[in-house]
Amino acid sequence: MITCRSIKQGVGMEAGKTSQKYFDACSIIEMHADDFKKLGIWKNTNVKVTSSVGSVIVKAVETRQDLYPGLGHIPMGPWANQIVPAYTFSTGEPCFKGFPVTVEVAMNEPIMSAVDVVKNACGLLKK
Amino acid sequence: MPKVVTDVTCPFCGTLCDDLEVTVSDDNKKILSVRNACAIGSEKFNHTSLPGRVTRPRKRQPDGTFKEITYDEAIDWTANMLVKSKKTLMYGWASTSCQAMSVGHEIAEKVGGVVDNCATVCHGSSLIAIQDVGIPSCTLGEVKNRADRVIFWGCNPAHAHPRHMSRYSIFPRGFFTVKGHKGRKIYCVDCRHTDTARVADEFIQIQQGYDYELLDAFRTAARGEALPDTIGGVPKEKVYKIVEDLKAGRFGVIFFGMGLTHTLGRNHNIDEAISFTRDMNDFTKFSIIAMRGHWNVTGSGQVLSWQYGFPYAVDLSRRNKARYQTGETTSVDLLVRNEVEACFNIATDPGAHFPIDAVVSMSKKPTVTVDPHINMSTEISDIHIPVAMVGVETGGCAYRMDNVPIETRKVVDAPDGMLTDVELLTKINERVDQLMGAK
Amino acid sequence: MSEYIIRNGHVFDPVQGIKGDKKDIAVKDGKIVETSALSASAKQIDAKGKSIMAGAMEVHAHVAGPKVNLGRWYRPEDKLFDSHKTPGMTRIEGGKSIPTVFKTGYSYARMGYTFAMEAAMPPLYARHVHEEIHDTPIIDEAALPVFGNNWFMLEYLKNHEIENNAAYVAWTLNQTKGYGIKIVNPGGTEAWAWGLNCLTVNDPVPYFEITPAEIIKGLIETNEYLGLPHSIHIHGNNLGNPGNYNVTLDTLKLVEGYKAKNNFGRKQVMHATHVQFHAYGGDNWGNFESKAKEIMDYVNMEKSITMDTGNVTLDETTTMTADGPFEHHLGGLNHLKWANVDVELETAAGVVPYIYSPNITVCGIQWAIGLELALYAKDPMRCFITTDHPNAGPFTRYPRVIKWLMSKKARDAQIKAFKNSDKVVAATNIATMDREITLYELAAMTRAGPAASLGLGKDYGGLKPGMNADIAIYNINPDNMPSDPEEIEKAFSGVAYLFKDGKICVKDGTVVDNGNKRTFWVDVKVKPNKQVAHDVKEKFLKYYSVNEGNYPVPDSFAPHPYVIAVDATQ
Amino acid sequence: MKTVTLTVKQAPELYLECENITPDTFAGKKADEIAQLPAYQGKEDTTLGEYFTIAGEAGATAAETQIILKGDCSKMKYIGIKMTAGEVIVNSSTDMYTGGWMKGGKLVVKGDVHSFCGLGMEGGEFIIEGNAGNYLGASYRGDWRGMQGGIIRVKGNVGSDICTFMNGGELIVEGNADVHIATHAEGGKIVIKGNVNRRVGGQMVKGEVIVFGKIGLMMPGYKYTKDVDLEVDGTKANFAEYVGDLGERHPKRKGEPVYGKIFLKK
Repeated sequence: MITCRSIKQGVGMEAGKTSQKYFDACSIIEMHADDFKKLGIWKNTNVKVTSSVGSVIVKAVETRQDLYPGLGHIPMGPWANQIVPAYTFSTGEPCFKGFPVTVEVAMNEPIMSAVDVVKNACGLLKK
Repeated sequence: MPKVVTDVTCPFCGTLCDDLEVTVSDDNKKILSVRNACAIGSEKFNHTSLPGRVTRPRKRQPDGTFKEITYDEAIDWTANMLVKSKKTLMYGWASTSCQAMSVGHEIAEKVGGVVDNCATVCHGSSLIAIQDVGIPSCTLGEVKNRADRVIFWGCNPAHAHPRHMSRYSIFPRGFFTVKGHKGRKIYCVDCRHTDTARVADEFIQIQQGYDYELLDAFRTAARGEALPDTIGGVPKEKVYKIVEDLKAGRFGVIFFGMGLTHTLGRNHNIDEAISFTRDMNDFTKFSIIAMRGHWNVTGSGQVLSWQYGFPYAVDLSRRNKARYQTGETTSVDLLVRNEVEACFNIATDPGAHFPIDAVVSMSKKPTVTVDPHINMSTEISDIHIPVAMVGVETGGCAYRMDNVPIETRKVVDAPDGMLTDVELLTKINERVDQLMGAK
Repeated sequence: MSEYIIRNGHVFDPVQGIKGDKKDIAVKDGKIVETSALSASAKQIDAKGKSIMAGAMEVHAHVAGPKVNLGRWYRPEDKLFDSHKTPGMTRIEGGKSIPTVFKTGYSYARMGYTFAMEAAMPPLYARHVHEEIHDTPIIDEAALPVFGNNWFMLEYLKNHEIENNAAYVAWTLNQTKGYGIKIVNPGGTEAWAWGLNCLTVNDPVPYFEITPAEIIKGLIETNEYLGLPHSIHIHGNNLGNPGNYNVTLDTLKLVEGYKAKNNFGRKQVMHATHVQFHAYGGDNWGNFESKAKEIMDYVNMEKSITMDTGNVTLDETTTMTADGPFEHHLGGLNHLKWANVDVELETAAGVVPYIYSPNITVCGIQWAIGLELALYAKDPMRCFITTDHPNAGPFTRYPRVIKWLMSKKARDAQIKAFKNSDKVVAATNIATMDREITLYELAAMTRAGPAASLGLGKDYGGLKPGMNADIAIYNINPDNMPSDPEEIEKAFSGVAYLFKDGKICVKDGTVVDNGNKRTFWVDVKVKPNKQVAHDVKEKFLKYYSVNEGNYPVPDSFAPHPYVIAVDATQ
Repeated sequence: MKTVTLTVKQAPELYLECENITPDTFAGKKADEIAQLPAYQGKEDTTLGEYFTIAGEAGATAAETQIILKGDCSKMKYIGIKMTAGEVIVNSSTDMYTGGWMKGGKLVVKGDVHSFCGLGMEGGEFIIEGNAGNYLGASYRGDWRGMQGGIIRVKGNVGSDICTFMNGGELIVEGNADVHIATHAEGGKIVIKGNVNRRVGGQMVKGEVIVFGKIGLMMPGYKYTKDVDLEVDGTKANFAEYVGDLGERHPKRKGEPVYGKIFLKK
């Protein structure tokens, strides 16, 4: 799994972290076509991505910036950071890129908004 | 009668384009149009006039909602938090002016803060590497005027630094590069076939997490030594061929980004890239430049360095000495180890960009966030203090990714009664003095 | 503003030729005045058994700007266990070889310095230099923009267009708030942009087809055409290599036939800096030897040259210079971290840590050469003491350099301490030199001399009524000079008093006031020049990476300027 | 030899900076004087007495002083820093910089140590009975002078970046190691009895790394030369010798380049 900048994420960020633009740009995971087949996932449906530190619901999409099979990409942002391990190898830099995750179908689970996803993790979300 | 402000510096990324032209309404309140900026830059300027902007401080209530308070109340709460806390993380600084940072450091020195900036989760590893092996570098104009070999390694300017390629690195014609793009050979090393890779003459798809090995292979090849058949998925023949191409150039440059700073090895990847660059100077002229992210993260490093001697993660908590150790005084480590008692965020959004464990730790401590807009951090803070946007509603000095300082400009007035970073920090500083004097 | 009368001190002032006689010094409104001008309310300062000199002036140091700061942050180990704060109003200070801005200001002041010249400002980075100067407490500062490899200059001087070059220099001084013309490895640094160098004054610069000699002569003519307060300030070609003294002599001889033209009382047309690095004999590190005598014989004879020494202090330090190729070369020698920055159209800079070890013969010889230069100097008004901070050692070691210059006993002790003292002695003359610099000569080498060379002799570097009240009082008694050289070092490490603009900023070695620091720069008026205006516009449109409109240093960066106006329209 | 015993009375809210817990600082002091020695927690200046009950007294010199720490010291930094002689025994885990810039004497930690321990060590003996974190025996940021001498022995596993810029001395690890071993080393010897993840001897100029277990992936800059028999820490065995890092500069001795060496047990 890797998490990177994208121009949409940049535009979305400047449009406002609460904006639809930001949501659409960052609450996704990009995967290789083969992985869609292998995992039995339909394009543009929700999936649950789980790492050693947690899991997050995002929408699985295909990308023109091809990845090789087995590599996934969630644009940097609150969704990606739900699953980024905080371990820094004593450098200050967390594991934003290159950590193992599992991806599973979660069609009916909703994607939380940027604010909620963070508040929820911090136990600040009023249910 | 609308007026046009020229030579405007774009406060988004480290490219710090300074040729923007912004048209503003004659009352200096609204931005009507922006010329020359990239999609992200224009959005930043247009954002000022978006509806629903918060213009006064807000305090979180027990029920989780936010209530508007006065600047004075917010300043008093913040100053008390800073004075009380044994050790406070003062994080951010990457999207404000050097003048504001100076005031912030003065406060940190009094209250025992740890001053850290976005490099800590961005190019911190690059700074560590430079501290280990130095760096042969140059300004972006040198690239434009001389470079005939350009390598993008683990960076994607097409998305993160949209005008970089047209202003400096690929397309422009310079003094000794009259052919522009035709005269340059472009290489892209990445694990994804990015949009930057699409404009490259040569794309090297590397297996994620093998940059250190591949760079070591480049150095080994440059010394004419033997290599294993493939390195990180790249055949050795390709490595030898590229190294010969590079040696044949007159002026080469490597641009690298978070593809190196975030992956396994972090500083070691950059260390090896710099060492390769140094080696290449035995054959031709070679430079390497970090693609800095936030528009003034470099400036924060510069000010911290001339005042304390360290570029980020500066621990002033003892108040009689400055210390620095990435992995100890860096924000994520401090938060995850619960080594600070309070957090003061300014001009950046750790809530969105820190790993969740660190964000949770922050949400459990007294936290103040200073930011023009609502973001993930403001929502988990006790206090959100909105301020004028630096580079749009107020000016101040900023440093480009190649450390060239450029003055940002004020193009429109901030909403009535809003403070700038400098004004706010100065008031907090005064309040801190009163409280400490009282002690 | 308060008045002071400093009584019973021994005054050393080359400006008035006072050689240690007891004399009262009166201070009023930031100026030195006749004692008669004081009111009864004047505060008394007893300087009995102490020496009084004008505030010292640093003529060449790297204390502010991009490469200095790179040196700071890429050497965290330089601050390891060396960051501290003295109780009181001062800020945290840190850094052994490259002090932070706070330590820089305080340390100079504690040693009795009131002015420092930043020796190399890349015009494109001028805003950075001024931001640091702004944050450096107490001392006045100025900065010299580098011109020796600048594309405009190379093109104008290639066709010997002095008037155009002068208009460009004037424009740049104004844009960068600069003080004068600095030249570093003329032509060689532009060549370095292609990985090459110019090792003699006759090596042509790639593409531009001009030689270092033509660059230097052209810039002398430019400087005197404008009549700037300071002369050209040059770091010549082939620095730091065995046998380079011939290149140095070739460089110095370029002044022949030129006369200083200015309204500032400046006599020289060239200031040669850190000459220690340029006075090397032999042709390899094995037969490396001192050529200080050969250099000084010429300097002593040629009145239109001033120079500074660049004394090696035998410390671990950080070398930094706009001489890019040299730093690349040095990094190859000691394999320590090499940093380099090439600056578009203008210059370059390199940084490499370096350890001047008393156990290494070459370092011992370099140490001797620096001292020999000062000891051979016949005219202390033309030979100044520097360490080319931090290149030959940190400026904080001035007290130690002064000790070595004032005491043969101290020199002999150091020679004995060298691992290979016999080799050092064999390759130098230091062991045979008995001269001990007097306090009066010292005042010339660190005050009056630098002030005159910088064109500031009218207001600075002396204690004459009417001059600026920058005054250093040292705990050293000429009637009873200490037999232990360490006492000399101690006396110059912390002043009894430092007055800056008539205000006490340091007392008993402790900083008590941040003074009112000023930024000196030179504002030259020239005839309007269409050609240069056009060239500037064109180069910014085509080749620079910033807009012309974002190039100048805003006034807010130098809130307390001391502007020296020069009218070159006639 | 005299003994001072420090027993933790209260755990620090944050982390306690204990640079004064060394035989050198204790030497010649009685319990009450030791209790007055400063300790730090952020901007709060406190004393060792606040956090420890102190019994016994120190010897006249460091060499004659033994310090025993009881209770949980896992939030204590800088224990035994810069010690030149004497003995320190910690009965629990410790935090960062334990044994940093150590010059002599003996330091024993019965639990784990965090990162940056034995940083720039010049001499003495440092025994860790649990696991060690990252940057063990490495150099301080930016410094090219890592471990210079002395010996570190770790019974458990070690983290990443151990012995970066090592110039001398010896590290023996009974367990496994993570990535980046002996990076930029110009001397010294590292023995790892377990397995190593990856990146052994990257950019190594000189020095030896001996691995008993497996190396996840050998750096491309290393080449196999020959098999050799060695006796390592009491074990005789046959090892495959690799030299490198061939991508790095190397000094010459008698015209022959000197390489870093990796010995991998067969």
